Formats: sequence, structure tokens, C-alpha cells
Amino acid sequence: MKKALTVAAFLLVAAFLVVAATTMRPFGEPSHSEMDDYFLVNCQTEVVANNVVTAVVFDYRGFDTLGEATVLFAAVVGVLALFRTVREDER
Amino acid sequence: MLVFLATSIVAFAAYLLLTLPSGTVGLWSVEELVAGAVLAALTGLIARNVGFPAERKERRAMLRMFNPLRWVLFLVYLFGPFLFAMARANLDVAYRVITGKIRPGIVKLMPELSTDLGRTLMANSITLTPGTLSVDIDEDTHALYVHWINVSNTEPSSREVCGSFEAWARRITE
Amino acid sequence: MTLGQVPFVVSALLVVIGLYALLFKRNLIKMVIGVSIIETGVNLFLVTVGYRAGGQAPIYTYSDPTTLRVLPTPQALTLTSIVIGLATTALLLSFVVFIHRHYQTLDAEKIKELKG
Amino acid sequence: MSSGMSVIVRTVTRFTYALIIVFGFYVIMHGHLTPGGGFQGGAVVASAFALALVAFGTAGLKGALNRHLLQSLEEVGALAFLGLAFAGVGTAFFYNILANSGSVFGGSDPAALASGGVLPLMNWAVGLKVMTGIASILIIMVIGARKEATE
Amino acid sequence: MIVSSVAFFAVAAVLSLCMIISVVRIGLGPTVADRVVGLDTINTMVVATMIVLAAAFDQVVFVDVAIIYALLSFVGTLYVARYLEKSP
Amino acid sequence: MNALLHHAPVLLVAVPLLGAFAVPLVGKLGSGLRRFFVGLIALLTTAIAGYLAASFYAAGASPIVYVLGGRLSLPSGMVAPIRIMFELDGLSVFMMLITALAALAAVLYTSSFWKERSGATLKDSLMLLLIVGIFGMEMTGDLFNFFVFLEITSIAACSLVGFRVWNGRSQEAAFKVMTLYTLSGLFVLLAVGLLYGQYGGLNIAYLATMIGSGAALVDKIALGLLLTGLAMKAGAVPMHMWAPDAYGEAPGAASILLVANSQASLYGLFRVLFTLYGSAYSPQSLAWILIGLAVLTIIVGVTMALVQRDLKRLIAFGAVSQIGYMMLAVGVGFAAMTALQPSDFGFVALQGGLFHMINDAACIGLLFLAAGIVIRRAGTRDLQGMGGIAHDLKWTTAFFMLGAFALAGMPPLNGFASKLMIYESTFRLSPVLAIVAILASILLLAVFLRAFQAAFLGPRTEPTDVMRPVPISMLVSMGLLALVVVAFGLFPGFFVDRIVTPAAQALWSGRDAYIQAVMSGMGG
Amino acid sequence: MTILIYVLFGIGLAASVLGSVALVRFPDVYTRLHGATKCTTFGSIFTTAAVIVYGFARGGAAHQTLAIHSIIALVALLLTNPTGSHAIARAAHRSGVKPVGAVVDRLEEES
Amino acid sequence: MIAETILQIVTLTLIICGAVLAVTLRDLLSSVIALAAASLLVSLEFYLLQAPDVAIAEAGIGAALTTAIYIIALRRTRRKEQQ
Repeated sequence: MKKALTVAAFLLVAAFLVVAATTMRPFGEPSHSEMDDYFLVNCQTEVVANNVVTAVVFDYRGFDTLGEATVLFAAVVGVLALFRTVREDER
Repeated sequence: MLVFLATSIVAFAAYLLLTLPSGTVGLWSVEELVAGAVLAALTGLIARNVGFPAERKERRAMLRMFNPLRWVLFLVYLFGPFLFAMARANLDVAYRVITGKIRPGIVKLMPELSTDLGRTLMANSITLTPGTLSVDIDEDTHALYVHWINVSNTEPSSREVCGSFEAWARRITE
Repeated sequence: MTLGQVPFVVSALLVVIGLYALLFKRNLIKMVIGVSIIETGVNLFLVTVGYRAGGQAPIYTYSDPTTLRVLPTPQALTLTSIVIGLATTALLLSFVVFIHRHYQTLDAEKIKELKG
Repeated sequence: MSSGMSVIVRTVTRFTYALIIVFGFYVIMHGHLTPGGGFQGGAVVASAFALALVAFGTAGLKGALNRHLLQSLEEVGALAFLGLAFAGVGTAFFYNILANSGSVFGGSDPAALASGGVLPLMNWAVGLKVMTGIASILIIMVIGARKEATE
Repeated sequence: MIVSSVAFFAVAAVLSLCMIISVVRIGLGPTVADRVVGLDTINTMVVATMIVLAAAFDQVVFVDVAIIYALLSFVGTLYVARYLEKSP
Repeated sequence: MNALLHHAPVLLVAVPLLGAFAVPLVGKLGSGLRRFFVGLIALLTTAIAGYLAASFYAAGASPIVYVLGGRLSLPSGMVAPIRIMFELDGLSVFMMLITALAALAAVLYTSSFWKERSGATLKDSLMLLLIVGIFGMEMTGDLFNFFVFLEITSIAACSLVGFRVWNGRSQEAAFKVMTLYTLSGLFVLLAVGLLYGQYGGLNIAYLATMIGSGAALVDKIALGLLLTGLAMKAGAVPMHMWAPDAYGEAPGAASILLVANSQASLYGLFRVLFTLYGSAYSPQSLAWILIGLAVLTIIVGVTMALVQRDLKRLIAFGAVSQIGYMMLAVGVGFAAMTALQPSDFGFVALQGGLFHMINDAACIGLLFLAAGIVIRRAGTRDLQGMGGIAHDLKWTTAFFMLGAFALAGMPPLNGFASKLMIYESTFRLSPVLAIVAILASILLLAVFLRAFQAAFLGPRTEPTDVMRPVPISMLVSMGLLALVVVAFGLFPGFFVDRIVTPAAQALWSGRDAYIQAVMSGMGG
Repeated sequence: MTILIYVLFGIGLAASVLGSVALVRFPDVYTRLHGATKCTTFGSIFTTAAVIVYGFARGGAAHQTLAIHSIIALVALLLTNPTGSHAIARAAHRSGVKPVGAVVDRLEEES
Repeated sequence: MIAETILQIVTLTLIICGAVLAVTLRDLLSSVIALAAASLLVSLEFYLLQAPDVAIAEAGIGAALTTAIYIIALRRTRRKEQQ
């Protein structure tokens, strides 16, 4: 019963995803994105960087990067917490 | 200190090569030179414990490589005998791939090289040449075990397996 | 000869393969591999979304400034997502190591609590 | 992972280690000009640490990679990034104060190294964070695994 | 334009066809070492492909990716080899 | 507008983040200093949240927009916002208050344990990171940024769940939770990618305008992915099995933050349903799916709680069922909203559901905190092995009883106030659902009475731990939550008018205001 | 110059294809390593050399950088590839993979 | 153009093959190897999609570090997938 449900859910999600993929716009023709055009045009004057991706990562969307650094920090702290030495008396 | 300097110099050279045609001071711009110096020092600081072995002999062998003459020798070796041997071995292996005639085996070589650097150079040369492959190296006896695709002699000399590599390795590193 | 929606379908298939591993494999490390594959699929999808046919990479160094460029934002998003994926994988594998330490097995069925 | 690999691998590692680190630094430094940046460069340098870890083993690396120093440096990197974000708080959080300002990284030629405003500094902060963070994850996992083996 | 970019693309395509065989080897095995050999072959091929493609796209900065690739694929191979060597 | 208020939204994230980054460094200087530092950060965060909320409500509850790294206006002709922004409307501020409450209680509770335990520094850091993530999720106006904060909460929460490394069950729970959280995060990311590919933007307000204009198939798929991912993370029924493990295995103070985390996911669900897609687009069938899931969640939560012998798991299943109540209320509200004739009982339902959120955080938090002390004292988590706690721990007993009664909806307490609103409105949509909800509530009361009887009453047993008074900060922390429980129960009208109604209005009719707050600054 | 580039490409591709074929033709790990890794490295040297020649022939800062970076990539490849092969061979031998049809196995005899 | 399309299709196919192998192979070490190969090929695909930044990140993180972490985790856990 549970197995059958799992299989059904899996098939459903799989069909869903493949349908999603086929209903996308054709490959190589993204929608007109004003945001990206703005980045491409103004990056060299506003941020003075040649690499637009870095400019986006650290300037226009810098907050995402802060969050991402936080994720890595959390992972390090989490791994540290897992591998810490635990005293016998607190078990 | 010497080790730190040596690592930094190597790092600096690598950095300069990476940023070669960038500016007006010689071939480089001022910022690149400053940044390169700082980063090279940083690399030297980080890599000095790893970049050089602890034993005195090996360390001296590494430092010996800063002699430009050895670099010239190395380049001569790379583009001369080595490339030639590699091309010839490739043809040989091509023949074997097509016909399927192989006679493999692992043979033992005793290279007369005194440093790890030389042995590494020789082993890598052997590995890079198709038809021969250094499988293992004994840490104590320095015996080199080579997988050879066409064993003509079960107790070969290094000359039979890898031509003049040993002599060149000795010439370059010692 | 155009690609049509092939890259999108490939990324969807990657997600499906990862889901399959996650749902039907009993080994914990296989499940983590499934998670990694899903992450890869999503990253591929994000980059594919931003591709503009005939565009060049959005880097102006040594490059003609007037050519068409691909969209930079999805690449930035993917960078973030890749590092998040690494953090997730590291943490998941640490948990797996500890589960193995406690139960000496990696079989999800044998670890009875895991059935939920 | 106490002992190392064969002498050939170790000798080659001595060269590649410095090479990878310098290349990682190059990637971080030129993040605003060429592909790369803080994450990528940090990951490259962390891979160099991983290489040293696998080639020499933890025993062969005594003193070369200090776990506690790495962790402290990671926090410093994180705080530096947050500080750089705070620096623009006069206008808005994450405002690029240095771009086009004419100071250290405030050049106006986007092809030069000294451009990008706070971008190179942020690259360095994130690079420091990523390289030390990933290296400490690896080292903790290796040491933890070894401790478990002796249990 | 002394060589048209089509030639570069053709070379890259042939190299990618060679990768198929490597992936087949990864799938077939029979031992783990065989699979690592397949992985190593893919590494070399991908580096070559990347360098050729950098010329094809006429984008200089792309070569950096190939350099990193050449240096770092080594690390992965070493980890696998080391694991294999320690636990048969 | 003064500078502090202007930057308050970002400070709310940045201050705990600074704390989290600095705690390991401060921890090297001594544990006393660290506790002081963490407490200071938590107090500062709460103060900022309170200040922000006070000025928000004083200013008439119109949305606040904070653009990170620049100003809102763009060159003329542009309509897409290019930078990440924070956007706070009534709902965000309401959620922010819940989180601030939970954060303060958790940090106070953990700041003095009986004795210093290993990894306390790391635990403090992780808890602050979890707080950062929850705040970020609730305030951000950018869909990808939402995903990033979702991942922060995932990783921090799972590290906390797996914090008791000596216990194998905690590791399994952590693995399971991490897998599910990652999966839900990746679904969200996939949806973000789909929406970006369709409309070329990531801002919620911008996407909302674009979706409002035309409903493509891609929108529906993205909606499906978002709902699946967020419902999974909130702990709704088909994917509920992680929740009891997670709540049960996490350290006491972290459980309350996990509850806040689930609620933040629920907030994301509401945001997607009501703001991103809006009533004009979403079909009514969606509301019924939501209601169905909610009823299932209630039933499963309560029936599973009935058979538990483990105190924390019992409370955890209670928490699962409460998630069901919130979803039920919001589903009813959504159904009423999308009906041809919007009727005002939907608004009451939304009010009830949202009010129940803050009540749930307080009650469940109180129960978890009290249970932490009880388990510590009894040395076991099994209800059979407990008994007679009431003789030693008067205050804890009182708090536990308060929490249990409030959760089950006993009249003078806050659970009654919110549940009454839910029953009332649900009854008008479908009497059967209301009866099911009431029955479940009564069952829940029975469950908690049984637990209370088993754990607290009965003969006095020898405590395994050395007898020591419960630290004052723990009592203060529980007292804070108890105060909320009692105050919200005694004066429900006051609080509903002040803080719940703006939030419900943000859902009911605030979509245009939310969009306008961003889009009116564009193109100028 | 164009012809030189094409010739280099031809040699490189031939070696690469040869290496790939060796991957299926040869019977065991060691012989496959001979074919696969070494021949493909040889092929990569020549394809990269073609790009280097192309870069220097085109001239200008951009293409010179292309050539120089290609050289660095080549050096990296030459440094890492044989070491990787050696590590694989050693690991294979230690994990108990016997060379198929070996005439002699001195390593096995002595250890 | 045709060559480029062939390149893309081959790369995408190989990514799928690598992922399928990573899931289906019994031996966990082989799975990790297949995963590394898939990751490398994804990196090549990013390169083809004009995303060198992402390709570097994927090469560094997917090829080297993820493999390293997996191997370290495999070290103390059992290798064969029990079925």
C-alpha cells in the first residue's frame, strides 16, 4: 500500500516535471528580461567591473551572497557541532 | 626562510605568467605586480610547509631546480627525446590496439637516481609514455615497478624499457 | 538542427532520477547521491533558462562589447545554489557517518526509526 | 587518513599545491575581470588543502593546517563580508561605496585590476570564508572519521 | 580568422564522441579501477575540449576554466585512488 | 523617517547575523561573556522588532519597502526592480512579532542551563542563524532570496535536530529532516527558475503583476511546485512524518524555534497563494485541496498523539495538528475569497487562522519548554517512567497545564479565542468540517490530560538528576510565553484589532497595496 | 600556419580516438590505462598545441593570453595526468586487480 | 552549428547516463565515480552554455570537493549497497 502510493506519487511528479520542461519556451530564447539588460548595460559604468556575473553576485544581489555565506557558515558550525567531543556525563 | 622565499618566487612567477600581457611596466601593470607580490608572499606563507620536504637532501634537490640551466635542460628534454619517445610509443600502442597483440607484465627497474625529484621525473616520464606505466615505487629500496605492455625481457635494464629517460632525469635533477 | 526543449527535459530527467534514488533506494548514501543529482538538475535548469542563442558569456574582458550576451542573473543564482548544495551534502554525509556509527548499517529499512 | 600516498604523488603535490593556491588567489583577485570570484577561488584553494590532506595524510600535515586557526579565519571572513555590507549603510545596506570613488579600488576603467569598488574586497572576504570553511569541514570530517576508527 | 570556428567545433564534437566510450567504460566496469580509468579519460578529454572551445568561442577568459579543471580533477582521482588502495 | 527606523528591517536580519558570526569568537573569551552577548543580541533583536512593529502600526500599516544597495527608483522606462528588497506588510510584521517572541523565549531558556554543556557556543550560533533565516523568510520581497533564507533555516534547524550526537535517533531524525527540507528547497528553487524563465524577474511584487495579467501553464506548474515544497516544509500531512522526529529530538529551546520555522514556511505558503498568485488567478479547487490537507493533518496529528508514550513526540503531534488548524482556517478564508460572492466569514477565518499562529507558538513553545525541564528532571522521555513531578516543580507544572489547556481550547485562554473564530467561520462554509475540528480539539484535551496525569501527578518518584532549582531565566522565559497565553486569552479583541486584523487584511485585500508599494516607485 | 593547425588537430584527434578505442579493446585495467590515459594525454597535447599556435598566429593581447593560458593548462595536464594514472595503477594493484595475461609480475612476487 | 548541436546533445546524453549509473550501480564507490563524471560533464555543459563562472564553481566543487567529502564519508561506512 505504502509502496504503491510512493510509486504513484513518484510517477505523478515525474510526469509533472517533464510536462513542465516541455512547456518552457524553446531553448535559447529567454523572455525579454529588463533586469538582465540593465545589468549588462550599466555594469561597466555603475559597478566598474567587467565580469557582469560577479557584479550581480556581489553588488546587485549581494544580499543573496550574504545569505549563501551564512549557509556555508551554518554548515561548518553544524559539522563542528556533530563532530565535537561530548563529555560522558551529559549523555 | 629560504624555503619561504623559494615558494614565493615560484608563486610569483606563476602569477606573472597568468597575467602576462596586462600593462605597461615591462609586460605587466603596476597593480598586477603589487598584487602578485602580495599574493606570492601569502602563498609562500601557506605552502612552505607542504611545498618542501623535511629531509635536507630532498630539500636541497628541490632548491637546485632554481638553476636556470636545469630549466633549459628540462625543456630540451621535454621537446627532444621525450616527445620523440612518446610519439614512437603512441604508434606502437596504436598498432597494438588495432591488432590486439599484447604481452603485458610488471617488471622491476632499479634506477640509479639519488633524489625523490629525479625518481618522480623518471616515473612520470615512464607513465606518460604509452606502453609503460609505473605501478609502484618502493619507499626503501627505490625500486620502480613498471607495467610494460610488450615484455621482451623479464629482467630488463632501464634502457630497454624507457630509453634515455634515466640519464636525462639524472642530468636534470642532479 | 535546433535543440528545442531538450536541455529542459534533461534537467527535468535529472530531477526525476534523483527523486527515484531518494524514494526507492534503501542505502542512505544513495539517497544523498539522489539529492546531489536533483541539485545538479536544478542548477542545470537555472543556467539553461538564462541562455540566449548566439550570446556570449557576460564578461567584457578581451571581448567585443557590442555582441549579444547571455543573461547574467541565472548564473549568479546558480553560483549561490551550488555552494548551498555543497553545504547540504556535507551536512547530510556527516549525519550518515553518525547514523553508521550508531547502527552499523546504512540500510534505511533496517534502521527502524527511519521508516517514520 | 594518517599516512600519505606514494612518493611520486607526494613530490608532484609539492608543485601542484603551490600552483593551485596561486591560481586560486588569481581567480579571487581577478574575480571582477575574468570568470571566477570569491566562491570559485575559495573552492579552488580549499581543493588545494584537500589535495594536501589526501597526499600527505593528517600525520604528514602536522602544523601546516591548523584547524582552530582556520575556524577563526572563517569567522573573520564572514564578519568582514558583513562589515563591507554595513559600510554602505549610509545610503543602503550593500551600497557600493567605493565604485567610481577614485580611491583604492575606485578606478573608472573596468578592464583594470583596480576597479569594481568593494567588489574585490568582498571577493576576498568571501574567498577567505569559503576556503577556510570548506577546509575546516574536510579536516573535521577526516579527523572525526579517524577518531571513530580508533574507538 | 586563419581557422574558422567551425573547425574548432568539429574537433570538440569528435572529442565529445570519444567521451561516450569512457562513460560506457564507467558503466561496464568490471572493477572499480576500470571506472576510475574512465573518469580520468573523461577528465583529459574535457580539458582538451574546453581549450578548443575557448578558441572556438573566441573568448580568451574561458581557458581559466580548463586550467582549474586540469588541476582539480586530479584531486578527485587521488581521493578515489586512495580509498581504493586502503580498502580492497 | 529617521535612520534607525529606515534601516530597521535589515538590522533585524543583520544584528542576529552579526551575533551568529561573532559568537564563536566571543565564546573563546569565556562562557559568561558569551551568554551575555547572546542575550544582548536577542534583546536587541526583539527591541528592533518591537520598535519596527510599533511604528508600522502607528503609520497605518501601509507596506514598508527597503531596497538593499540602492534606491527604489530606476531610470525611466524600467518596470522591473533590479535589486533585492525587503517588503513588510501587515502579515510580515505579524509573523515577525511571533518570531521575535519565540526567539526571545528560546534564547532566554537556553542562556542558563543547569551546567555548561559541550558545544554550547555552536548551539547559540546555530540558534541565532535559525532566527536570522526565519526573519529573512518573513521579510524578503524577493523570491530567490526567500529560497536562500529557506536554506539557512533548513541547515541550522537540522544541525540543531542532530545536536544530541550521542543519540542515534537524533541523527536519523536530522537526516530525514534534512533530506525533506532540501527537497522542499529544491522544489522552491525549481519554481523560482520557472517563473524567472517566464517573466524575467524575481521580485514577488513584480511577478505578481506579471502573473495577474495572464495565466500560463508554467504558472500553474510553478504554483504546484511552490505549494508542494512549502507544505512539505510546514509539516502538512503527506509529508508530516518528519515533524515529530524533529521536534522530539531537538534540544528544548530549539523546538520552539522549529515551530516558528514551520510557521514561516506556512507564511511562505500564504504569501504565494494570496500575494503572488492572488484570488483572481487561483482556482477554488485549490482551496478545497488545502482544506482537505488541513483536515487530514488535524486528524492524523491528534490520533497519532493519542498513542504516543514519549512526552516530546506527543507534544510534537499536537503541534502537527495545530498546523492543520491554521491551514484549515486559511483554506476556508481562501475558499470564501475565491467564491463568486466573497463573504465576510472568510475574513473571520483568516483572522482566526492568523491569531491561532501566535497562540500556537506560545502554547506549543510553553509545552516544549516545560517538557524540557520535566524530561531533564525525570531522566526519561517515556510517560510511563515519569510521575510526581508536580511535587517538585510547582511553576513548571502550572506552565505545562496552562499550555495544554490553551492548546486544547479551554475557554479563558488564548487557544479558545482563536479556535472559536475558526469554528465559527468553518461552520458557515461546511458544518461537517467544524464538527471534525471540534472533536479533534476535544480529543487533544484528552491526550494532554492523560499526559499531564502521567507525568505530573501520582506519587513522588526519585529524580535521577541532582535536585537543583530550575534556573530563573528558564522560568522567566516560560513566564513570558505564559503571559502571552493569558493576555491573549483575556483580551482577544484588543490584540485581534491591533495586530491580527492588519495581517488578515494583508491577505484579504492587501495584494494591490503590496504590489503598489514596489511598482509605484518604478519608472519614475 | 593554417595547415600546421590542421595537422596538429589531426594528430591530436587520431591519438584521442585511439585512446578511446583502447578503452574497449584492452583486457584489463593496466593496459586500458596505457591506451586511455596516455594516448588521450598525447592527443590533448596536440590539440592544445594547435590552439597555442592559433593564439600566437592571431596575435594581439587577447589571443596571446589565450595561448599563454593554454600553455599553463597544458603544464597542469602534464603534471597531474601521469601522477593520476600512477595513483590509479597502484591503487588497482593494491586492491587486488591482477594484470590479465601477465608474462611476469615482479611486484606480486616480491610483496 | 551542427557540430555545436552534436556537442550539446552528446554532453546532455552523457549527463543523463552518468546520473543513471550513479543511481543504479551497486558499488557505492562506483556510484560516486559516476556522480563525479556526471558533475564534470555538467561543468562542460555550463561551459557550452556560456557560463564560465558557474563552470569553474562546478568543476571546483563538484569534481574535487564533493568527491572528497563523499569518499571521506564512505571511508568509515560500508561500501556495498545492501539490497
